[in-house]
Amino acid sequence: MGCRTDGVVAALKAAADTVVAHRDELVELDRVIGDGDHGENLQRGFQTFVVALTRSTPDKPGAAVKLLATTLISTVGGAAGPLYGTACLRAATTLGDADELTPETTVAALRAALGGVVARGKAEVGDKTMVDALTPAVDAAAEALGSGADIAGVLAAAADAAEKGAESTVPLVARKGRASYLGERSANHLDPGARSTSLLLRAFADSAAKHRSAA
Amino acid sequence: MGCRTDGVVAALKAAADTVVAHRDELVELDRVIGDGDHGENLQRGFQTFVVALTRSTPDKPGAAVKLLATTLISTVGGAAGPLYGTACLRAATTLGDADELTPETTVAALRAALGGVVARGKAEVGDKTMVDALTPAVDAAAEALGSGADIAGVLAAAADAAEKGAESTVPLVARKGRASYLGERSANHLDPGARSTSLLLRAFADSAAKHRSAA
Amino acid sequence: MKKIINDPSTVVVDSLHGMAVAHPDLLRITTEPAVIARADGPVAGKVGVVSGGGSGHEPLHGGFVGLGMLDAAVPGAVFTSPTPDAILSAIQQANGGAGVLLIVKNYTGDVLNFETAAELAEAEGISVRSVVIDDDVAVKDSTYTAGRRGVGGTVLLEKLTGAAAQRGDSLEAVEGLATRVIANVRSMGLALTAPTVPHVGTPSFDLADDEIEVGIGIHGEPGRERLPLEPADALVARLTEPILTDLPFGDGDRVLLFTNSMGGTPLLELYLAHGIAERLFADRGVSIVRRLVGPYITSLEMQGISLTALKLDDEMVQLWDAPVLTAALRWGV
Amino acid sequence: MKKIINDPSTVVVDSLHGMAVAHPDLLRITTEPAVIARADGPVAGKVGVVSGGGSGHEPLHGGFVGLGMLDAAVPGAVFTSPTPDAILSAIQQANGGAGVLLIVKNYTGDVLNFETAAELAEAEGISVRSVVIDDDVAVKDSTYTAGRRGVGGTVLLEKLTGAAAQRGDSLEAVEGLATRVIANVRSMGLALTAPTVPHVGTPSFDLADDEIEVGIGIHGEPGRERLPLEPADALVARLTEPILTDLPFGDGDRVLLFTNSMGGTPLLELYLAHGIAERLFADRGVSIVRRLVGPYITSLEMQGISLTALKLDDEMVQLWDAPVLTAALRWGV
Ligand SMILES: Nc1ncnc2c1ncn2[C@@H]1O[C@H](COP(=O)(O)OP(=O)(O)O)[C@@H](O)[C@H]1O
Ligand SMILES: Nc1ncnc2c1ncn2[C@@H]1O[C@H](COP(=O)(O)OP(=O)(O)O)[C@@H](O)[C@H]1O
Ligand SMILES: [Mg+2]
Ligand SMILES: [Mg+2]
Ligand SMILES: [Mg+2]
Ligand SMILES: [Mg+2]
Repeated sequence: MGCRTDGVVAALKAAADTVVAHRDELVELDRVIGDGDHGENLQRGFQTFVVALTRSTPDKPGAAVKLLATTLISTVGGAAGPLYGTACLRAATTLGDADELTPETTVAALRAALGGVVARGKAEVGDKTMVDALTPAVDAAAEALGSGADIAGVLAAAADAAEKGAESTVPLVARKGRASYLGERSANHLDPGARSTSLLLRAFADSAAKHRSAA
Repeated sequence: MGCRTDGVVAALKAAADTVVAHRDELVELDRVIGDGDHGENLQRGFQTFVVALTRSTPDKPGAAVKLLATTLISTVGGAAGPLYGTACLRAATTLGDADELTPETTVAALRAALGGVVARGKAEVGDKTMVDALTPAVDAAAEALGSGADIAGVLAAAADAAEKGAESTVPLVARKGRASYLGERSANHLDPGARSTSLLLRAFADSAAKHRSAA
Repeated sequence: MKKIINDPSTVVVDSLHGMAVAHPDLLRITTEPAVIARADGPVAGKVGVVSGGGSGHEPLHGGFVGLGMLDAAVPGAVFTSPTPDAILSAIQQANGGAGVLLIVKNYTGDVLNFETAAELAEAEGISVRSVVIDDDVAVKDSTYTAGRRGVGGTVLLEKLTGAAAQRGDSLEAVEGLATRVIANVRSMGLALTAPTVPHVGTPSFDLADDEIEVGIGIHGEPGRERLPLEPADALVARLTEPILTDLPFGDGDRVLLFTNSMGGTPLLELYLAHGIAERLFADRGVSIVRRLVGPYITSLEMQGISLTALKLDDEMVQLWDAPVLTAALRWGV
Repeated sequence: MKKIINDPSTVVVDSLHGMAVAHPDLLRITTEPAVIARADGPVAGKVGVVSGGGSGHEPLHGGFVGLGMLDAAVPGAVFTSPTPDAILSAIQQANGGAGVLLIVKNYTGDVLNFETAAELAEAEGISVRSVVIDDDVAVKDSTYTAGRRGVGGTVLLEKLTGAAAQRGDSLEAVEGLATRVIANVRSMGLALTAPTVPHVGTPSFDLADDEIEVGIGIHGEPGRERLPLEPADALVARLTEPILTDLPFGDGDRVLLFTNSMGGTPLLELYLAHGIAERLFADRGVSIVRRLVGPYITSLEMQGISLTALKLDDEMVQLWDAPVLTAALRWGV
């Protein structure tokens, strides 16, 4: 059972709502070990995306994700802009112009997204970045797929793993990003990017679950 | 019964001690309705005077007062420097090179001092300045002289009147000096210059009284 | 009190030392008495221009010493007028034989100390003229009071008179120009925070997080009134209105608009305020033909701004554009 | 939060508007996308020099656009790297046909966004070279981390490369010079107070009245360590020591010393600190032959200072003295 463009757009809109709802939390996390703009930057990007959707209506899941990618790249700025932007761009490419999303292509898209973040940011697990949330998410998604999960199941597994992954950044000393300038002082703080990654995946999972029950 | 140079120098040194002791009080009064430097400026001037006394020993009362005048003019700055400096300069002139101070010359010196302040600052009683302390002080001194007071008596009368005069500045709206920039907001505050004038006269009076009992 | 200093009682001298090593080609600085003079001065045959006042307003006045502006500046203790002997020394170092103009900000202390110094200089045979600038419209003027303060207009006055002296104008001519500038310049400022005077150690006034002081001077005096913080549009209008109506400035006037930071207000906000001010002046038909934006007459670390408007005539425009080479202001050379 | 602004979300655009009206002859400013370019640019046949980054560091970078320095600057949101489309537009406006050098401060965001913009420009046939400046010795360097931040050295790099481009050097030559400058410049800063980012509304970090942050950057990041406030002599030594030993600077070296205010530190304190720094460098036999003192790379209203030292060669001295005409830096013209 697949997911057509409308479902994908709904999931991306749900992600936008989550970003706005958590804007202040992300700003505060970044204020402490960064420069306090992560929530502001993502909100600017996702709000522009929602506006863009009123102007053009993507006809394929890949096109919708690509629209998000280009919007994030041209409006977010900072580190997260290019990183999330590239992630979505790579995901969109793997989705191609297929009419619908499948559990398989969902996992492939997540893996491509991770590949994009690593390609641009060169971070490894343990560097205290969004990679610490996204990497376990991809593995968990693949595992869920292996045990026959549907899209909602795959994304739920990814979201659960991303949340644990984000939590795992708390004790870490940052080796990448702004927090790395603090050295030891970066420890005992949750990484804002890892947190936003887990929030986005949770929004996708919840939206897919709604979509399923609706179907 | 007169007062020779040593007595005058003792009185001026006593004044220096008073200024240092009340430096913070005068700074705080000036911080509220001025620029917070009155106590600092006077301390700089009187401390330099005490040092100057170790280098040159005035041989006449007038010379001692003149040394204070030139020291204040060249080290205090601000409004109080020229005002107190001119006051002392005029006082020194009236004392001329007499070997000792008398009740008569004391009153004449105080009147000359007031004349100097008014000549430079153009302030009238009620403008919320040192003139509000010095004017009644001169009148009271003259009255005491009329009723046969000695130097200590003359200065005690001046100090008492100066204290009342200073208190009278509290309700006033300043028309001269920095406090005038505050308009109505300058009311309900004691004028720092009026306060320092009453402190100086009190120091002179107490020193003269000691001198008398010693004599 | 948080400051990068060693000792409040030596802060001015210590700072002058740093200024001297920072500008060896430009300035000749003495500390006993404290005077900042042109390294190549006095310039023979040129009218000397001298100003001074309490320290804490940097770059005023020392930052304006150099070709086309001041020949010497006299820094007093923080917020305290300098003494006559220091002013006299500055006059002597500025005297190239054509006389010296003293630019005095209208504060009792400055007026009295410069007065005495002028007498002493005249006694030495140096011809001296003094002008007193009082451009702050926040203060109600009256012959019975100390009158208006000298604030932002001082910077423009020093530039224009300095340029006139540089091109060889006589002492009378430079004095005449100064009088014209003073008659045509108006300023007003507001503060978001209070400065802390080193020898005091506590803020000059206490403001709540949502309060501002409107009509402040440059010595940490509180303003004429305390108001709630407002958006920039409203704040700037509180300064432009009294300035526009005071002179008044009106339709067709050509104006130099000077948007000044009191020290702690960053350029991001200062440019924002300047943009609003230009719009508000344009709304009255005033055309801004010259601008100055930056921290040029400050009050230590105080956050706030002041606006200064000068109604220009052709000669003033020429003199404004004339070359100037100082630590804080330079163009044309 | 006390700021002279209308709305945190429009503060950069509002400020750019004010900057545009303040410097009509010097700058051409667009806001969609936000780019500050030379009014007379692009200069045909001249290598273009472009830099940019988050706003809040004024006058960096826009204040350095003009003859002999930058051809265009890209201001991002406050403390946020600009996006590739804005950077691309700046590259286009700076391209006079001889190629464009991108000066990138070493922050992940800046590096990634300039990287993308460079690819897009190359795709349009504009030859682009990028240099990344990372002069902050407070950050321990390592190939496994984001590395050192680009701070005060950026100002000197923009002046020197801008002068090289102005005299007609090729893109390769300007890039080579840039690499040499980056290899020879070191900086470190400290903060007495934290800045407040408009869209955050609260100070970036909380400091007690007797505490300072040593080894801070320009984005309100806390420093490497928190220490008690000390006299100026000790504070300045905390900056000179790591700088001197890192390159290292030593006997006989000719150095440009740049004493920078982080925004809220007044000139009185800044000159005082500069004097101490020159003494401490002289103690090591280093001779200071050029200086820059002022607020040139700031962090909003943050109080604090940074020191930057550049080991000079003859060509760098020449290029430093070369004419520059920008809003914030001008001499020789
Ligand atoms: N090299 C990198 N690789 C992966 N993620 C990174 C890298 N650098 C930073 N990040 C992520 O970006 C987040 C910060 O994003 P944001 O605050 O928007 O950008 P900036 O740090 O430029 O202000 C960090 O919390 C971290 O998760
Ligand atoms: N025109 C004046 N006539 C007489 N006294 C004056 C005048 N102006 C100021 N004063 C006195 O000087 C005092 C302030 O002295 P001070 O703080 O040392 O100088 P400044 O005001 O320049 O900082 C005031 O409190 C007032 O008593
Ligand atoms: Mg951030
Ligand atoms: Mg005072
Ligand atoms: Mg004073
Ligand atoms: Mg950022």
